Amino acid sequence: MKLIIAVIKPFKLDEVRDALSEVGVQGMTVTEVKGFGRQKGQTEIYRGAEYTTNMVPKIRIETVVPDDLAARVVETVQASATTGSIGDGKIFTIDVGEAVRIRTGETGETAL
Amino acid sequence: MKLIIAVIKPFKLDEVRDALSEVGVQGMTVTEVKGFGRQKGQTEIYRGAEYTTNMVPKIRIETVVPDDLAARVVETVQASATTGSIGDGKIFTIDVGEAVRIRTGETGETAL
Amino acid sequence: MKLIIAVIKPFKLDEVRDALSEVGVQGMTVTEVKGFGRQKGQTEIYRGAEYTTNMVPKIRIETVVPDDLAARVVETVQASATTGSIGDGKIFTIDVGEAVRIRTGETGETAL
Amino acid sequence: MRHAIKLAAAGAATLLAALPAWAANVAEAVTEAAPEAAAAFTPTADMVSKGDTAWMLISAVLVLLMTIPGLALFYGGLVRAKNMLSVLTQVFTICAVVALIWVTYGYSLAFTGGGPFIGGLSKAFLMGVDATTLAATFTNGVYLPEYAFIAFQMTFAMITPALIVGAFAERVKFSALIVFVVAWVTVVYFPIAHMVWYWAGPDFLPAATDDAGLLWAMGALDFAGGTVVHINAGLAGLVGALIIGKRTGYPREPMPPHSLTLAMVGAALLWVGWFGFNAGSNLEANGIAALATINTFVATAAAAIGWLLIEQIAKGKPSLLGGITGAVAGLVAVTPAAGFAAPMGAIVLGFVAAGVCYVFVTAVKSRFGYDDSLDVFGVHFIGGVVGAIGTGVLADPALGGQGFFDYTVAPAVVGAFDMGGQVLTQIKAVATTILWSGVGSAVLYLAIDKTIGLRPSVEDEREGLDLASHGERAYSS
Amino acid sequence: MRHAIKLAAAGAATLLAALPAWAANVAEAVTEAAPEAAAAFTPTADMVSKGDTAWMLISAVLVLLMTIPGLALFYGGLVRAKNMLSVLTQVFTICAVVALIWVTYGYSLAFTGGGPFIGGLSKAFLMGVDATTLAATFTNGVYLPEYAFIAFQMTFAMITPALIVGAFAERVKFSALIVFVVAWVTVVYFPIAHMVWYWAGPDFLPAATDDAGLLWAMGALDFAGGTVVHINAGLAGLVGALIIGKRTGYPREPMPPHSLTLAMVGAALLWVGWFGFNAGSNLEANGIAALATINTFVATAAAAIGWLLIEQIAKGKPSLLGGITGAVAGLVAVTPAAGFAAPMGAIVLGFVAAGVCYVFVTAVKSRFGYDDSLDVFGVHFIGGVVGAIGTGVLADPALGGQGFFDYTVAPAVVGAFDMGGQVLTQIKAVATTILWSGVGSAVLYLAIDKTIGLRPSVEDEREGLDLASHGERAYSS
Amino acid sequence: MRHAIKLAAAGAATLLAALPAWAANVAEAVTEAAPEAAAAFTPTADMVSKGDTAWMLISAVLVLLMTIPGLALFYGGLVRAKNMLSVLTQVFTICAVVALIWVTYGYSLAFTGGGPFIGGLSKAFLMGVDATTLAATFTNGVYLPEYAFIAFQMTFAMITPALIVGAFAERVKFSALIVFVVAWVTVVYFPIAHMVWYWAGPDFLPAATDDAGLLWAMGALDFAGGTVVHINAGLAGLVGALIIGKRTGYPREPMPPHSLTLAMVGAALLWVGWFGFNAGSNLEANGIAALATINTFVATAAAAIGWLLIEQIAKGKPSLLGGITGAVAGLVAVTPAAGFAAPMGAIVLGFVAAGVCYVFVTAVKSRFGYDDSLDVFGVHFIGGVVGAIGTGVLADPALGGQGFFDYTVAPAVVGAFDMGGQVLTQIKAVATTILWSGVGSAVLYLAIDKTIGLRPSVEDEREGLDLASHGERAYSS
Ligand SMILES: Nc1ncnc2c1ncn2[C@@H]1O[C@H](COP(=O)(O)OP(=O)(O)O)[C@@H](O)[C@H]1O
Ligand SMILES: Nc1ncnc2c1ncn2[C@@H]1O[C@H](COP(=O)(O)OP(=O)(O)O)[C@@H](O)[C@H]1O
Ligand SMILES: Nc1ncnc2c1ncn2[C@@H]1O[C@H](COP(=O)(O)OP(=O)(O)O)[C@@H](O)[C@H]1O
Repeated sequence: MKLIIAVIKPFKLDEVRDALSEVGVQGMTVTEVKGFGRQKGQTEIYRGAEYTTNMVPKIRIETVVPDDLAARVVETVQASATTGSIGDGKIFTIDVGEAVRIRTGETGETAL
Repeated sequence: MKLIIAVIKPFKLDEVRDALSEVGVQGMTVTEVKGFGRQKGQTEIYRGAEYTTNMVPKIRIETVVPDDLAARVVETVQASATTGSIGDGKIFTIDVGEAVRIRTGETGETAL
Repeated sequence: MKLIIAVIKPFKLDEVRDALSEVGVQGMTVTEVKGFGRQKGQTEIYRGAEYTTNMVPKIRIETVVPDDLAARVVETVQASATTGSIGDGKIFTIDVGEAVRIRTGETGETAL
Repeated sequence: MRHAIKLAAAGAATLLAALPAWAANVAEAVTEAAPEAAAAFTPTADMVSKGDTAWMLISAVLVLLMTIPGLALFYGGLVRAKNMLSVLTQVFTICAVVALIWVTYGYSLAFTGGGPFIGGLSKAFLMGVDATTLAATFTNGVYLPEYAFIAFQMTFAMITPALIVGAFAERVKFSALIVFVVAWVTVVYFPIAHMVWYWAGPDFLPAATDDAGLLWAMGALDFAGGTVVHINAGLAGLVGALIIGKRTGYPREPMPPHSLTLAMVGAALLWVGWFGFNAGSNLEANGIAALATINTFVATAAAAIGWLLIEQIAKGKPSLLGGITGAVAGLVAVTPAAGFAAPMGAIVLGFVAAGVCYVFVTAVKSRFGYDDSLDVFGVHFIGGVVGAIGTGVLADPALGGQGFFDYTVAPAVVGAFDMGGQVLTQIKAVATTILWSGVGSAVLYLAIDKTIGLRPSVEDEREGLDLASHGERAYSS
Repeated sequence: MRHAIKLAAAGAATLLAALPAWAANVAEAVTEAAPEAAAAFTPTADMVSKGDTAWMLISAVLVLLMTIPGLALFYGGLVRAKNMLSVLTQVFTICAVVALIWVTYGYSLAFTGGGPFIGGLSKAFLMGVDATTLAATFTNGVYLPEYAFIAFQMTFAMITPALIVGAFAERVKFSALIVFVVAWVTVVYFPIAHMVWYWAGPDFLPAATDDAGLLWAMGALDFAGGTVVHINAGLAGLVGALIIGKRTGYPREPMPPHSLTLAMVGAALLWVGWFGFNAGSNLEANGIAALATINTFVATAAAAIGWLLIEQIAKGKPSLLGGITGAVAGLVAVTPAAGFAAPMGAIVLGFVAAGVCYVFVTAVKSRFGYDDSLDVFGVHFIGGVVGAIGTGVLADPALGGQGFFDYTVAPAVVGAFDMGGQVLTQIKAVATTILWSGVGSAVLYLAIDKTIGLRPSVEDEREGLDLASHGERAYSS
Repeated sequence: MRHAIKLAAAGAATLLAALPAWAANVAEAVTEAAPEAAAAFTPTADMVSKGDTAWMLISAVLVLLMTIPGLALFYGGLVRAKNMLSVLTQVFTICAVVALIWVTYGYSLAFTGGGPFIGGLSKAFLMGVDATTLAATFTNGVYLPEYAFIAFQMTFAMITPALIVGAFAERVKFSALIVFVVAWVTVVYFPIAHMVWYWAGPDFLPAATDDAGLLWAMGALDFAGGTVVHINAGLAGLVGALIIGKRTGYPREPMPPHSLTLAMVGAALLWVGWFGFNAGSNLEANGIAALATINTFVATAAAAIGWLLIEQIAKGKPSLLGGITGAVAGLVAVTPAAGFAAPMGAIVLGFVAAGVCYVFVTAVKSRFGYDDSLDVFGVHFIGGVVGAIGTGVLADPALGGQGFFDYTVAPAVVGAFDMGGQVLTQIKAVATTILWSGVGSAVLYLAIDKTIGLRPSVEDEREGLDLASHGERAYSS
């Protein structure tokens, strides 16, 4: 199994989720994060105090999928999350040793 | 060392944490996340605009543990987080290459 | 490529980010989390109801870097995040199989 | 040529013309009990002061502010985020429902004659009331537009049941609650309001000395509603909390306030609005209203400081929640005493209320293990009892208090104050309220629980009532 | 020895000395139209009641409270967090800009004579107004300090354009909006206010029977601004929403309110402040002000309950947003009727408004697909029309209403009410407002869109207007 | 039969009976300084207007609203979330503590005769004050219930020290702060209030022309507290910020406001409540109160717009924080001028205040590097100085101002205005305030720092004062 971590633009979340559902992903976990990268954040000014945080709000999706679905998932995220402008985000793939469904105790790919 | 990621129901957090402490887990990091899976979210209606987000609030626990503790930890989470109803969550296990305690610079299992 | 996960004290974020930029890290993703470890949280009392949550606000940084930069990054985080007092946090290193830049579809280290 | 106008002018012109106006909540007395006496006194439009009218209208507005957003935020800030909207919706809906009931039959039941326990239906649907009818004040020859009196008293009927919901916040079914409130104001609130506050008025009482509610006639002093509002609601809250049972997870799971910020805003607005509640209860903008204002400042301040000092001593950390809880306890305690006590007496009352309520909220509650979610019993009931009995002491002119008036003669004269007797009377009034409210509330809760059911499912409770009962989430991004 | 003082005393002493005071918004009539008649009547300082003055000042304050923070929070809570500050800044800035315009030329255009459509500039920069000049009320021989009247009416001019922004929230350029508002109050609001509210006053009209605005002269009844404020703003909102276009992503992407808590606080403050708006519009603290107060309680309550009941029936979950939306619809509907309808009539009006607005907000909007972000059209326009027409029915004395006054004689007398005719007059007033506001607003939007541009870039909209337009973030940690 | 009553009636009946009432803050003059003159004038109950009383009570309530939740939210919204409760607790506790001190000895020190710098203790514990005693206004023969005057002035004493805490927010020890406030109101606030506001009253001054505070006698004009409140608190803030030192991490770490939403709500409530502050300071509900109301609208609006325009020009993005900061600067500046300036003058004052404060807040602060966390000095002190001096100009009748009254004769007459001389007098008053407040505050801070210590540990500061000092968290889920 693979853990796919994708960092995307927040307004793309619905689109990506729908696309993933279509290719057979059954679950994912989503976190609100802040991203630092090539895309720069807006400058904020409060009574003359200027902050350029360089932090941009992003959505982090993590989904564990069977090995054979991994490539498909990465492609799908890439296709559905892209706008072509800077800050579209990244996708990382990591090996997962074991998965368990808490409710049933099932393990492995059937747990996903 | 193994990184155990568990996604659980929010109200189970205290129980799981206490159970993990008992089996010898010394630290963990907790994130508020939203989960998408078999469990469906409530439908929200705002002046006729209906949203079924399919996103359910969950708690994501990550804890890095020595290899020999990993199985025990997974079991403990599974046992303490289960309610038997849909949406109880998942546990994933991932290999960790190295761990460092920032304060002291200690590495490996002593850093945990 | 390696995924470096660092859990640090919140007020150290700017320092760590600047230090990482200097050693060549081009991107990272930051999450507000709560940590449980040796450092104990403050006791909160609300009209006599006492809660010791043991949860301390922390910042979780994740950054994927080329293999040859990994050690340098870990060192840099350790050096810049330390205050010497309990609760300074941890750094974990995990192998990453693949990385994709969503905007361009680039993969591997050029995607970072 | 014909000109349409804002009919605002209609009443005003009529008033100017000094047409025969109707006596308001004394109509009963006039037309039924003692028609020949009525001939002897007819209130006229020139007995109305625009200063008083302005004061009563703004006081009504202040009591609304106190309820929404005040009370709603005070309670809402103290629950978990997932139940925020349920609390707000409950308070808001109670306001609206009771406003409708009030003009339909509530005002009539509370403020017409009929008997010592309850009034009649002669003013149901505000029959016979219009922009020229008048309501008596506490001064001979001083009247208010009856609509102003109705509006002011309406706000009291609105806030009282809203106070109750804090006791079983986070675990009640919305529809069952609303049914309960409709029944409760009818069976519990209107009678008690009638018992404590109804009387013929200073110009009519001499001719009809038994035309008054039970507790009023007994001589109980309750300036702004210690019994009617706070003891009443506080007890109904406790009874509800006991019958509904504890919140799932209580007291094991932590249930910290989701926003002490909002709770503080709510408490501040309670304080702000309470001036309408207490000083407005004087019905005139005069020196006694100013006294009630001062007392509402200093008793509250004393209770807040008292609570903070106790916390400083007991645990070294004075807390915001402690300060605002103390303030509310002080406000509750000074309510019956507002126009009777001298400022220094009010300060003492505030300190005492803080101390006693602190014990109930922190020690007694955990000792007995009931889940009074937001301490409605510990603050409103207990603070109310402290205030009601304290009023019997502090009203004594020997302590700088205002004493009481003998209205059996017109113009009224100052009565001879007997502190021991007055305290006894206060205790009797408290006991009567406890009995009526306790029994009445319990019967209603049980009836509704057996039929509709008071409690949502555990799943709904876990999920949070916002989504489960209202299909909404308080906060999104 | 010379003593400086708080010059507060200046006016007061002058008043005491009963120096010849100037008639306020009737000055035109006095000095131009009929100088000889003026000789016949000169308002004097002793025609001013301190009770009325206190009431009008506090009413002005209440209307400000209604706008900021009231309306700002009601709207702000309903947008996404990234656009929160943009809404707050818009409402706040509109208040400030219009306050300046009002004293510069707005008051003069609205409240001096000149013609049926618009007044003149004789009081531009408040020329000729000082602390001793007086403004007429609706009662013969009763006057207000003109500054009090100016301040009160100023708050109406401030809130009306602020209501509009809800219709195209989350997608308008800040600078363009402010330019629009400046133009809109000048070209649309001041004329309509003049048409509906300007008249010579009860003591002067008999001598100058055509010295009144178009709709006032027509006999249209609008107690507190159903046409001037709500129909006017509601339509301008819709026109703006159509011209600016839908929000990016609407209706595909979810756009839930970022804080229903704050929206509820805003709605509660709207209700609280609306008493200044409605009962203050009576200009005197008397029985009719008290009637308007009662009506503002019960119509609102009825509409809130109405909406909740519809939701209970339609989807099983009565919602907080539903309750507060209903309340606002009730407030809007009762605005023109506040001092005319009897309380039972106001309740009926509230229920009707809830039903009609519910249909527009939930069904009509999605049917036609326009993006009226916060339902300004569905609530303010529709509720305003229901109220304006309903006023023609409910003012009928046969239904307990207040009827209308014939001011062509002094003192004014009650006129003969003709319900059919009155309803027709009301419809004409609504039609006139729709025409003027619709055309005027459309022209202004288009002109500004072609020049400055009304809409920010899609990137700015995605980013959120807070950061893009104001360089700030509403919430940090 | 004996009837107990709400003793509200007690005072009222007494008033009706026109018993000899006591002159309130002129009692000294009457009973000590000039007993024979007193015989010549005795204020009676019929000199009290219920309209004025209503206005003063609601004004007191408005100033409380301005403080809590107004000021508390304005400040609280601007700090980081971890220090939110600390700010709220500070403001709330200061309110409560000062209320108690005020009735204990503060009112007596400020508002009894005794000398040019401070009053006496004859009214400590409000001795001799009851519901029938009266306080003078600025008009001959017009009086208020003394309790109303005490309540109103109490709110000024409450808000002034609360303003200070913004200067060193996020880095002060709670207990030390409260000790400081107790000492500061005693040593700094009461004397300055006495110097600026105490005088024998218009009916008594002719017989005791030196019975007034230092600055009042000098002829300084300060309508609602520019010197007493804003210059005073602003300077005490700066001194505190300097002595306590910068926040850990300042200015390196970003410290953005945790909720501009709440800061805006706070600013709006400050504006709303400021009408009680400014127009209430007139002590009567008349044309001058209405003038103060208008000025409080337009000066604020002008300053808000001024600040937004500067930002638009300087950085292209007008901000909400800029707008509300400007509004507060305008409110501060118009405070001393509220009843003196004409509306057009108030607008100019608002624009000037915005410009000057902008420079101090953005440029001067960073140039000199002091950490005035929430710009108490930059807005309240600087705005206060602009207003105090501007009042000397704008009060000139030649500019439409109200001039001043000569109270050495009764009834008072208008004095001859000398702008140059008045400006000089204003500068002297400002200088006196600066000296007294600067020295007094510095001594108190240093004394407390050396003993209790003013600053929490760096760990507590990092952790946030909410948890460290109060054991609470503002927000949970
Ligand atoms: N090396 C990295 N490790 C982890 N997250 C990263 C890394 N680089 C970028 N990110 C995340 O991806 C987001 C987008 O990256 P950015 O460099 O701004 O644009 P792009 O992906 O279009 O080149 C960042 O905001 C950050 O959250
Ligand atoms: N493949 C997955 N990858 C990551 N997280 C998942 C995955 N599947 C489920 N989850 C997480 O687990 C939670 C529970 O899963 P769900 O399918 O609803 O119920 P159950 O685990 O009982 O079958 C989800 O809300 C989501 O957060
Ligand atoms: N085994 C672990 N797995 C994941 N996170 C951990 C682990 N141990 C500690 N942490 C994180 O590191 C933080 C600091 O750890 P703690 O034990 O308090 O102090 P220290 O690192 O100085 O020994 C914790 O709050 C938690 O977020």
